[in-house]
Amino acid sequence: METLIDIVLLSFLVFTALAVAKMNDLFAVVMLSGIYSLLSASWFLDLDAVDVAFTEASVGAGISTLLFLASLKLVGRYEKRTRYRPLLALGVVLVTGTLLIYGTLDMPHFGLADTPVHQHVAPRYLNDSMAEVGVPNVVTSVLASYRGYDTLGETLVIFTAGIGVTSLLRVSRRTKQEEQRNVPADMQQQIILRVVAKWMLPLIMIFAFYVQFHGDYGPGGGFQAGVIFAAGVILYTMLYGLSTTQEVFRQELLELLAAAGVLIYGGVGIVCMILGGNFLDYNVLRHDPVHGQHLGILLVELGVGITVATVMITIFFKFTWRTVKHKYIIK
Amino acid sequence: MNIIGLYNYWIVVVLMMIGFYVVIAHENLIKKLVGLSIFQTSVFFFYISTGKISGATAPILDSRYNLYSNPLPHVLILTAIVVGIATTALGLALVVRIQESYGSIEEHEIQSQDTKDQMESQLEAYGFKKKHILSIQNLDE
Amino acid sequence: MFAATALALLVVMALALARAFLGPTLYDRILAVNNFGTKTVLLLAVMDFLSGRPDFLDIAIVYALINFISVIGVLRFFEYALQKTVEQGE
Amino acid sequence: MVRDVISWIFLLSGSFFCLTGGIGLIRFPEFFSRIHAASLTDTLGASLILIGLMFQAGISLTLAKLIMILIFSLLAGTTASHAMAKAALKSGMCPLDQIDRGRQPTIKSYRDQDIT
Repeated sequence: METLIDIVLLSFLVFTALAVAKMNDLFAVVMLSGIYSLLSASWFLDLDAVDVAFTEASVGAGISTLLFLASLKLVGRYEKRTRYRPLLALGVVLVTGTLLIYGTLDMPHFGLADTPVHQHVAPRYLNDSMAEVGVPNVVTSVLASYRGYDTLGETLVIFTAGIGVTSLLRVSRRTKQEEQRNVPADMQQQIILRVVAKWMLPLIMIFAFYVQFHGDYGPGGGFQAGVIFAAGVILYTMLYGLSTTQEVFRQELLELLAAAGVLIYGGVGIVCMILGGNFLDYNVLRHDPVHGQHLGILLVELGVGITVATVMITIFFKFTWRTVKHKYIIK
Repeated sequence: MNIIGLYNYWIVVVLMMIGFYVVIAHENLIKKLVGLSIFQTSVFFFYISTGKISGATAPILDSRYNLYSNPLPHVLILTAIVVGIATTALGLALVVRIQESYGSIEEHEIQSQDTKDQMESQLEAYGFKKKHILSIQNLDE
Repeated sequence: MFAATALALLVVMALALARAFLGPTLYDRILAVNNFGTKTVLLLAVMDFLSGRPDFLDIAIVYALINFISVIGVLRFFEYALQKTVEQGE
Repeated sequence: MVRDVISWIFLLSGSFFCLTGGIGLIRFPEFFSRIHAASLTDTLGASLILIGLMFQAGISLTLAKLIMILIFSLLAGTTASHAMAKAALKSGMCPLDQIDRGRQPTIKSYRDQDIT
C-alpha cells in the first residue's frame, strides 16, 4: 500500500509540474504550486519523513503561496507569451535528463537497507542518541545537538534573508507613520470569516507552542513552530489590516526579536565554551550530561523558533505594505 | 519490488528537468522562481528517497519498533525547506523592485531597456545631444 | 479498510486535480485547491493509521489550519486584483 | 470487533460521500453547483471518516487530536466555502438558473476570459 501511494502521489506531482510549466495565468500557477506542496508533504509522510512533511505543510502550502500571491499583486497577473519557440532549451533539458537517468542506473534500488547511505553515521544516531541525548525524536537530536553548528548557519541564513527583504522593500519612516492610520482594513465585508478567524487564532497560537515544546517527543520543533505562529499572525493581518496588527507586532520589536533568536542560539554555544566544553556541546550545561542536552536543545529550538517566526512575519509585512501603498497612496 | 526499484529516481529527474525547463525557457521572472522551487523540491525528493528503508518506520524512537528510516536526510531537508522559503522571499522582493524600476518583469524587455540605456550613455559620451539619439528607441523592434 | 479509504481519497484527489487544471474560472481553481486540501488532511490521517503510528496526527492538524489560511489568502489577494482592474477600466 | 465493524461502516460511507463530491466537482456545469457538490459532501464525508478513525483510536491522545481535526475542518471548511461563494457572487458571477430566469450577470458571462 505504501508503494502504491508513493507511485500515485509521484504521478500527481509530475502532472501538476507539467501544468505549472504550461499555464500562463500566474495566479493559477501559484495555486497549482500550492497543490504541489500539499502533494509533496503527503509523499514525505509516506516515506517516513514526518518532520519534513510537517515543515513542508506549514511552509510550502502556507507562507510560500501567500508570498507569491502578494508579489503577484505588485507585478501583474499574466505572463507574456514567448515569441520564439524554445527548441534550444528543450534540447538542453532532454540531453541533461537522459544523462541523469543514465546516471541513476547505477544507483542502489529504492528502499534497500544495506546501501552506503545507511552505513555512515545514521546507525550511530539511531542506536546511541537515546543514551547520549535522551530525546526520542532522532531528527530533533541530530538537528539541534549533533549537527547544531549546521543549524546555527541555517538560522543565520534566514536572519540574513529577513534583513535583505527589509532593505529591499523598505519604506521611509515618515510616510509610514502618517499614512498607515488612513489605510482601511481589508475584507471588511467578510464578517463570518472575521469572526471564525478570531475563534481560530488562539488555537493556532497554542498549537504553535505545542509544536515548539513537543518537538523532542514527536514531529515538530523550532522551524515548524515559528512558521505556524507566523501563519497565525498573517491570518490576522489579512483579515484585520496591517495597522491593527502592527499595534502589537511593531517593526522595532520584530527586528529586536529576530536578532535575539540568533543571539540565544549563539549564546548557548558561548556559554558551553565558558563552562569548559566545545562550542554547542551541551553536556556541560548541567551536572548530568543528558539533562544538559535537554536544556541546550530546548534553548536552541526556542532561538530558532523566535527567529523564524519574526522573520516570516517581517517579510509578509513588507510585502503587504507594498501592496497597500500601491493601492492607497500612489494614485 | 524491482520493477519500481528506480521509479522514484526517474520521477525526480523528470521533475528536475521540468523545473529546469521553466527556468531557462520562460521569460517571466515569477514563473522562473516557481520553476526554481520545483527544481529545489526535486532535490528534496531525491534526498528523502535515499533515506527510506522498506518496512521501516519514522525515526522517532519507540520500544515497539526496531527498524527506522535514515534520519540524516530528514534533518538536511527540513532546514533546506525553511532556507528555501527565505531565499524565495528574497527573490520575490528583487522581482518587485525590478518591476518598480523597469515597469516589466519579462526578461527580454528588461534587457532591451538596459541595452538602450547603455547605447544612449555611450553616444552621449561621444558628444551626441539627447535629441539626436531619440531615433534609436525603435532599435529593439 | 484503511487502504480502501485511502484509495477512495486518492481518486477524489485526482478528480480535484483535474478540476484545478481545467477549471475555467479562477474560483473553480480555488474551490479545487480547497477541496484538494481537505482531502489531503483526511489522507494524512488515514495514512497515519495505515502505518500503525497514529501519533503523527499533528501534521493533519497543521494542514487543516494552513489550508484555511491559504484559501483566505487567495481570496484576499484576488479580490484586490479584481478591484484594481475595475478601477483601471473606468 | 463490533467497534471495528462500526468504524468500517463509517469509513466506507465517508469514502462514498467524498467520491460523490469529487464526481460532482467534475461533472457539474458551473461554479455554484460545483461548490454545492464539493462543500456539502466535503463536510459530511470528512466528519464520517474522522468519526470512523475515532472508533479505531479508542480513548487516547489520538482521539483528542482527531476531535481537534474535526472541529477545525468543520469550522474552516464551511467558512472557506462561504467566503468563496460570496467572493464569486460579488465579482459578478451568477448562478445558471438565475441566468435562465433572465437576470443578467454584471460581468458579461462567467465563461468570459476576463474574469477567469
